[in-house]
Amino acid sequence: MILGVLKEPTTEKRVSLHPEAVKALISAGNQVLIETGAGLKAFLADDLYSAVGAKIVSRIEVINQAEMIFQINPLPTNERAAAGAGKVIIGVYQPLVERELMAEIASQGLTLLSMDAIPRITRAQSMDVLSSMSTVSGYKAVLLAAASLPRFFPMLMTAAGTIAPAKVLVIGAGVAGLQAIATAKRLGGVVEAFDTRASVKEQVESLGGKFVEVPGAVEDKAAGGYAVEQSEEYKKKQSEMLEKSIIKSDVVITTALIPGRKAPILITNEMLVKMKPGAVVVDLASVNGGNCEGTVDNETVTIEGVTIIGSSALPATMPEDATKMYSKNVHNLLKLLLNGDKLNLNFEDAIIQGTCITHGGEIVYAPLK
Amino acid sequence: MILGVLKEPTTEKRVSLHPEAVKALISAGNQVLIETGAGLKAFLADDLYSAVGAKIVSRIEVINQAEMIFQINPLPTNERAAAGAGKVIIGVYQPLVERELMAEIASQGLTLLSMDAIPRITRAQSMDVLSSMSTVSGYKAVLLAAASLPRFFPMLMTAAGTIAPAKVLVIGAGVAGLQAIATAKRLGGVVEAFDTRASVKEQVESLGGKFVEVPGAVEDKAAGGYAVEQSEEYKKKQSEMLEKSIIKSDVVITTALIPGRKAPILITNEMLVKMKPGAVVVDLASVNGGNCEGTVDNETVTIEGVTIIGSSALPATMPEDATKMYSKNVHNLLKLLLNGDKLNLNFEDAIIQGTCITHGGEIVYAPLK
Amino acid sequence: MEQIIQYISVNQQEFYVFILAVFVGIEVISKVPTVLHTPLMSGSNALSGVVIVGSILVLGKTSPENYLALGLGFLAVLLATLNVVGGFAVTNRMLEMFKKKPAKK
Amino acid sequence: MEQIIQYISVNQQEFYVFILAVFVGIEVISKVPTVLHTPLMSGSNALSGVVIVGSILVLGKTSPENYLALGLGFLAVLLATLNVVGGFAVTNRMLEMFKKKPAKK
Amino acid sequence: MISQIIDICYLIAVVLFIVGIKLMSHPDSARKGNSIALIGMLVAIAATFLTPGLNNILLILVAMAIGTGGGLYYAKSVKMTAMPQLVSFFNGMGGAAAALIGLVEYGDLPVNEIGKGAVLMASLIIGSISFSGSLIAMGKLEGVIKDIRINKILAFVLLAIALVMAFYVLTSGEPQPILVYGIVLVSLVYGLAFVYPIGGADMPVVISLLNALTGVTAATTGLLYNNKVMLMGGILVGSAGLLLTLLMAKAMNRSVANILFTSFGGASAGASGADTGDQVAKEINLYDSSILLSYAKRVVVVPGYGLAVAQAQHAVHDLEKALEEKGVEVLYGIHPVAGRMPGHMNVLLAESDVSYEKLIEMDDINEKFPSTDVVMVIGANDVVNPAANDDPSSPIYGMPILEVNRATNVIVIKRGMASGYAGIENALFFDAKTRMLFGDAKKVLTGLVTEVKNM
Amino acid sequence: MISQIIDICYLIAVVLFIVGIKLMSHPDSARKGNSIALIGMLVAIAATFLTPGLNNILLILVAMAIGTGGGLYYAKSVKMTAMPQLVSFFNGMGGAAAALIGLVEYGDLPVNEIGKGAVLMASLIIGSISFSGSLIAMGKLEGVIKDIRINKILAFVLLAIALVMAFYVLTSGEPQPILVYGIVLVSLVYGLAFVYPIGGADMPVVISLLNALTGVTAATTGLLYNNKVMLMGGILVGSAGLLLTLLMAKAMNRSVANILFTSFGGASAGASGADTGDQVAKEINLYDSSILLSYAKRVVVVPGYGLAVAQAQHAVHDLEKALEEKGVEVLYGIHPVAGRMPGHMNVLLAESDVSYEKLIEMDDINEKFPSTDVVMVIGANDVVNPAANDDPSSPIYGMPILEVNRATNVIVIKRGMASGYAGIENALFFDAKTRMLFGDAKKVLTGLVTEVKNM
Ligand SMILES: NC(=O)c1ccc[n+]([C@@H]2O[C@H](COP(=O)([O-])OP(=O)(O)OC[C@H]3O[C@@H](n4cnc5c(N)ncnc54)[C@H](OP(=O)(O)O)[C@@H]3O)[C@@H](O)[C@H]2O)c1
Ligand SMILES: NC(=O)c1ccc[n+]([C@@H]2O[C@H](COP(=O)([O-])OP(=O)(O)OC[C@H]3O[C@@H](n4cnc5c(N)ncnc54)[C@H](OP(=O)(O)O)[C@@H]3O)[C@@H](O)[C@H]2O)c1
Ligand SMILES: NC(=O)c1ccc[n+]([C@@H]2O[C@H](COP(=O)([O-])OP(=O)(O)OC[C@H]3O[C@@H](n4cnc5c(N)ncnc54)[C@H](O)[C@@H]3O)[C@@H](O)[C@H]2O)c1
Ligand SMILES: NC(=O)c1ccc[n+]([C@@H]2O[C@H](COP(=O)([O-])OP(=O)(O)OC[C@H]3O[C@@H](n4cnc5c(N)ncnc54)[C@H](O)[C@@H]3O)[C@@H](O)[C@H]2O)c1
Repeated sequence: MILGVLKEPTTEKRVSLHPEAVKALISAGNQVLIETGAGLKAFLADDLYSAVGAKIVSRIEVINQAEMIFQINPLPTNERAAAGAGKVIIGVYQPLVERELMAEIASQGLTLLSMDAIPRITRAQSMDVLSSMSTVSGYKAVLLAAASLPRFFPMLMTAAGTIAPAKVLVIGAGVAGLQAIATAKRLGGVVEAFDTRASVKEQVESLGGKFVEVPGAVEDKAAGGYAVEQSEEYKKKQSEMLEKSIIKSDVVITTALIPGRKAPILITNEMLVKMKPGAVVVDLASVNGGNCEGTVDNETVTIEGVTIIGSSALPATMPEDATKMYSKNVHNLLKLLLNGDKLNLNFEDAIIQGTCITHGGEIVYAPLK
Repeated sequence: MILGVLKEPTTEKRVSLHPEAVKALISAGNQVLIETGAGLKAFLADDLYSAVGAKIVSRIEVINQAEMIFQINPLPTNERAAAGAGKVIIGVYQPLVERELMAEIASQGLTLLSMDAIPRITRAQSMDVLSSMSTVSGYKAVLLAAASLPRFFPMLMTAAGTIAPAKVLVIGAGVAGLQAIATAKRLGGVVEAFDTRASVKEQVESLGGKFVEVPGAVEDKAAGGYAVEQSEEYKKKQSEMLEKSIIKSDVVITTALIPGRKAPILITNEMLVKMKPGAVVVDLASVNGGNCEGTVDNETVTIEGVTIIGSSALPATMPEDATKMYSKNVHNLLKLLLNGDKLNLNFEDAIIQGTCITHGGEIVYAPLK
Repeated sequence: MEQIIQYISVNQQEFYVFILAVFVGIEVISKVPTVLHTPLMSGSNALSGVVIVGSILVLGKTSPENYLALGLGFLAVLLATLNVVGGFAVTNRMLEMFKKKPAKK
Repeated sequence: MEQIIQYISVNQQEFYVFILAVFVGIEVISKVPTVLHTPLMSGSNALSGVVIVGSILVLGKTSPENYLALGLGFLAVLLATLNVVGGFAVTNRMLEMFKKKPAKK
Repeated sequence: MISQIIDICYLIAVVLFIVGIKLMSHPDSARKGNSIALIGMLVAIAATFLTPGLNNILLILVAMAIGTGGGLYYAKSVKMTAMPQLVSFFNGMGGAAAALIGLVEYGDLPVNEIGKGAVLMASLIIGSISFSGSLIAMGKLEGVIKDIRINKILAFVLLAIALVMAFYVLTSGEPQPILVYGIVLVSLVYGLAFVYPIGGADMPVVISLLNALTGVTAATTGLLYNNKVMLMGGILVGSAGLLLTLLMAKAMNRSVANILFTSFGGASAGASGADTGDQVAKEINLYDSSILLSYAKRVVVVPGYGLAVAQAQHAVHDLEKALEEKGVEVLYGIHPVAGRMPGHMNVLLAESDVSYEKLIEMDDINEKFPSTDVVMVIGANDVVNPAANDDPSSPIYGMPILEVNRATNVIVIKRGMASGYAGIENALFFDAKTRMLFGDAKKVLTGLVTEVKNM
Repeated sequence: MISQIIDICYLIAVVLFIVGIKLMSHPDSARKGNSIALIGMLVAIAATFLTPGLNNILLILVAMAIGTGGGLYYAKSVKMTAMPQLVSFFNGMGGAAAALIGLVEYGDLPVNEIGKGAVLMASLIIGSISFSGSLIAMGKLEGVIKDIRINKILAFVLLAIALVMAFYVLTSGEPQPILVYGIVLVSLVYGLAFVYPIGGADMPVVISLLNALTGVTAATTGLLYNNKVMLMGGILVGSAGLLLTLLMAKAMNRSVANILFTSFGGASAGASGADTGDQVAKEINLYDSSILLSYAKRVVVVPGYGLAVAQAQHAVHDLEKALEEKGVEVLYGIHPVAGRMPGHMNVLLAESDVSYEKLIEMDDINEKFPSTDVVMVIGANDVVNPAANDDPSSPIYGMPILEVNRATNVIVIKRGMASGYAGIENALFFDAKTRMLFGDAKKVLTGLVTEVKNM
């Protein structure tokens, strides 16, 4: 099989495959083409790839020759066309949001495997890019907040007075939220967290955080660990409870997402005004509209002295480790997908079934059918 | 006494006095004038000051009316002139570096108290702005490094592979260096530190860091805890030892200063080239030329994939707490300087002696005489 | 009642001995660490084999014609010896692990 | 030698009592914490006032004419009482600091 | 003269017994204590041989030779793990000897000696109970004998019958040799009925109690012969044994009454959640665990989500340090998805300052398990569940796991038999190598630290 | 019948004595133990009054009334600090009583009763020694009597004379009333000569020894009257007292022989290294520290640079938790410049997860010290140095400090008497309230945790 790795668009710093994975794939009998400079921004020079046996070629060559094309960000239409029907493309495509794009890709006859669609079953954990990238985001969100905060995180009792510890509120204790809690605790902050899923209370506490409880949330076991839309009454109660926590916090990190929907607004502008001047909000849900009313995706705005960092692309800011993890995820998927050097699209397998969006000119992804 | 607080130049975000200190000073019988918007960038609105009894006035009014003028950054010549002879000005003036400026100020008949000249004796610890601001810098340096690093600080063993912990090297384990060690440890880094003063070995270890030993350093007890210039031979040995640590580090934080001299170059360009791509150097000594050959003060440059952050103004990036601490230091000095609401320049007192640079038209600071 | 008092008074020496022996028995092991529970149980089991003295006495005074008594006595000595010897030996083995005191770093 | 053996054998009961009592006396305080050294000393001092029994007996059997013996006996009772009463009272005072047992959470 | 020497020897023997037991209650001197007690015993036996008019000396010596040979043989050849059984067996022999002495003596006892008679009856009854009870206890420990529910009242009826018979024998005024055998028989049966229903896990306590009983029979036999060494030795063993029984029960967090009078101690132990279906998970207590750990060469800790829930990260580091003090190598085997977020275990263990070098990745640690003496699984479940390898129908099938059962021993610390994140049962808990140490991880670990330090 | 009841009462009294002493050896039960022993004593006295043919009952009661009044008066009115003196005084009274009994009894004793005679002589001699020795010990503790060097050989000569006289009295075959008084006299002088040269600091050990001697006289008196309660009580007090003497000497790191036979023990006590110049820092051991801590209401920990050097942050948190388990409130008093960098203590304590709420700023904690039972200064020095307040010539003069000596007790944990960062001496270490607990902070704290948990 010929595998081709493309260089990402300018804003992206990660790359799909790390030389380590490339090495393993080549020794399994595959051929790997790397676009010139593909890994540069992740501090992976071309010679690192050629050293493990990959061929460094131009973008056009990759698109033309590779049977399986890797680019994290979606391929533009023209390049997909250039690649031609029958090819396999692997990246992060948000199939539930980009429904039209999916139809288009299907019509182009491409086989698309979207890494963010990997089902969250135990066996697939090692391929789960949502988890691995959320880990990066959660960690980095706290660092950004700490770097932007006009204050210390830890408590300090010094000759120049006593500095109280920063109060950190994490809303949404999924993978990113938990990592944020852990990181904020590490830095010495006093951490509270909130989530609609009551089952995460224990998890929050297992990291030394305090859980803000809002009774009456709806939880759906069938949602596979994801959150579901809540009742209006609950939302009101939640809003009241949260406001109290928000206005006394120095840092708020929001990660509340409901798959396939707009992110719930949890911090209204009214609350923002009541926050301490100098406080920082990091909104990791910004790509889906954000949990904070004022959030602008991938921008930092200041409203009434409160800094709001809308950042859906944090993994790109830690390209080295983010690449390592993404590449590991992809590589683990490939172990399932490739039989030695042959493609083996076994639709019996729940992981392939869940991850493959288009195939043979059709949309095969169940939630879109 | 009429005390006047000026708004700092644009790059500075701190302000000399916090409302808390203002309140105490007013109740001691003084009058306090605050320049409009002086504390705004430290998130201290004017009404916080007027609430404790200060008068919010224009800059000109402060300069004309106040008998004691506070501005952290040096006052420009014209404003000093406007203030007029006999006034007291308090700020951070680097008297040992800015020798000409000192002569000028003396000739203007101003009494200058430079906060950075406060002698480092036990009793003066609560006024020691070098310590308090170094605390901020050391902490923030690590945050900046972590935010700029394309990697994680902590070790993570995840389904997407194991991430090794970042290796951090702190050069110069003074106040800032120790704080950097503590913060890097907190974040999960593996920390090594180096200093020419062997006595800090125990201190480094008391924070969980590893001390890189280079035998043969000269130490001068008389220097009051400060470092002294080292022999050429020692410098060579040090350079060799350090290089080993530097090239395996992900983050290097340098704080090596020798008072009144250019900072020693400890990371040469040759070493930089050998460092890992993606590594980050934060040079806290940049104001004195930096410990790294490539450092540009207050700029971030990238040399061969290594990011070098020259940052001598980190306290300004945490204006809220930095202001609190600076203000506390100043306030503690004022307790010594003011007898109720009267100025009491007691040159018998070692602290006043050490801090007062010019008085009565002359330079009174011993090291400059 | 009177009889009991009488009895106690007459045998007061025995009572003192009994009470003191019970105290000694209890005090002596009152601080035993839990790891020694089993070895100590084993050791005191060995000591309860002191009935061997009785066994010897009973067999020693049996006339060589009383075969039943001889047999029972023989068995008594044999079993009591088993208790004593086995008891001490097994205790010793249990305690062996306390011998190889691992070197402290 | 023979005499000694004889003596021990005859008084064996007493020897058992003596040995056991010594064991009990030693065992019972073998784990006393240092803070209790002084109170315990004081307490056992009070107990040594048990000679009061002897004092009572000696005064109780003295004939009312033997003035010297009466005087000495009287003194003996008085001093022994002092020992007993004072001993217990002072021990109690010493131990007062252990009274306020803090509530376990 | 000779009898006086015997008296003195007995006195010395008693002192040696006391000193021996005393020394035996401290680890450092325990071996010495055992030797001193042995010397005391030898003195007592030697003195007994001096008894004037002792017959059948050859027979005695033969019996002793056989007993010695057998005792040494069993003691040397038994496996370490089977020692408690052997102790129980030896104890039963002591009881039997006392009962036999009683039987023989009964023939010689004048019927009107009611006092001595009562003492003799006590020897008979208690000795018999000790004998049969000990043998059952041994069988239970061996696993040969299963728990049987026996009505407690029935058992007491047996005891009552024995007592009534004894009373009749004493007061009938005539020799009742047959009834005496009857008493022995009923007592033997009572011994069975007494021990049968008690769970195997509680056997050590029962053995200790039976041991105290044997001590009592030694004392009663001593009374019979007015023999000081048996009397005193018996009282010592009786009182020490009784206290030991209480201490042992306390160490197991049970009361003696609870152990003895709750039928199916095994079942009630099971009520703590240790059995599921027909499989029974084997429990271990803190002390045995701490011995296992302290005398291991390498211990691997496998932490899981439960460690985080219990916030036991500091406790586990303390244990690590305590074990390293004893020269044990301690490593941590970190599963990539242990906990509830990526790197969860790292965050925890970094907090308590566990060195990074000790954290070993899954693949590396799996290779080290065969040379590991003890794996301590702390609050982990799914990540050590062999179903991931074996059972294609399992939701976790295909996930790589930490193959802890390749090590010599596995101790699993968790609060009960609850399942983990995946909600499935874990066959590891029923593995022959596995012992469950139930309780909150922090509490258990804190307890282990104390125990290990006391070793 | 009556005499049998007396016997039983005596038996009960002895058991109560044993139980009483036993309970007295644990802090929680000590008061109860004292009460039980008292009950035992009352039982014994009451029983004695039942003795048939007891004369002079009124006289006895009067003597007892006076003794009771006096005893209670002294016991209640004595200052806490003077208690050891009073104990010594009471002990002397007991000895005197025994000697007096001996004197009276001598008149009634047939000259040929050598056995009883010997016992009586023992009562006389030991009682007299105990009496005079106790009074001297009391005087020494009061500081009324100064150390005097007395030739040890002279003292032994006195003892030898007393023994020779006693031997003569016993064997002369005639009553020797005058010689008997002579014996008493010589014994009294020996008592003086024995205690005089021992240093005041060692007096508690001496008193304990004298107390054991009084116990022995009680036993000999018991032999005289064949009275079990005196005999047994005496043996108990004698053996327990002897062991206690050894333990007390050990707690002072001295041997008894060293105390008794080295003239001027007071001088040699200073050699333990804790003194600087003329000032002597008082040491405390783990055990006493843990009791002080466990029975406190509020403990304030004052950490310093030494805590960081020892990396004892986890250990101190463990101690905090162990004390809170016991209901003790634990706070941390943080000095702004403790350690070597701003916030050093915060970094440390955050690492071991000490709650932020427990960290109290200097000014606030200074206000709390007067209501604090124990301050535990761990590896801090300059920040608690009163020179900062008192001594204008000190380099640290003017620095605000933690005024720990406003608390009731201060325990300072450090490795030795080394100075801190400022390189100056610290008068706090010699304060009357301060006790030094020497050792590496981590080791000491770990030890304290174990001790506190064992309480
Ligand atoms: N790491 C990740 O990124 C991630 C994310 C989501 C899900 N997961 C899943 O989480 C699971 C992780 O496996 P795991 O083995 O770490 O945990 P686990 O399978 O959830 O098992 C944890 C065990 O700890 C015990 N426990 C809980 N509290 C305890 C306490 N206080 N003291 C002692 N024991 C306690 C529980 O048993 P008792 O109740 O009987 O005590 C439970 O069986 C995997 O299934 C993984 O797929 C992982
Ligand atoms: N906080 C800051 O920003 C800063 C910066 C620079 C200087 N300083 C100065 O540092 C000092 C801080 O005062 P401090 O009271 O914290 O410390 P300190 O005065 O330096 O005293 C520390 C004490 O800890 C003991 N120690 C050291 N290692 C130990 C161990 N392993 N176990 C037990 N004890 C140990 C030492 O006595 P032994 O050797 O006898 O054990 C020493 O006396 C002040 O003088 C302050 O001015 C502070
Ligand atoms: N079994 C597995 O292998 C596996 C793998 C990865 C993740 N997971 C689990 O899946 C779950 C979801 O993880 P995720 O991080 O991708 O979730 P996510 O990014 O979809 O959502 C983040 C969090 O926001 C919360 N949220 C949604 N609406 C909210 C609201 N209105 N207010 C507050 N909080 C709100 C969600 O409950 C969730 O915890 C996690 O519990 C994770 O542990 C399981
Ligand atoms: N006694 C007091 O009250 C007091 C108050 C504040 C600071 N201090 C002490 O003063 C000392 C200096 O503190 P600072 O942070 O202001 O110092 P600094 O900023 O002047 O220097 C920073 C560090 O760089 C080191 N250094 C200099 N040249 C070096 C070289 N070539 N290589 C490596 N390291 C080099 C110095 O030794 C120093 O530790 C510290 O030890 C501090 O604890 C004491």
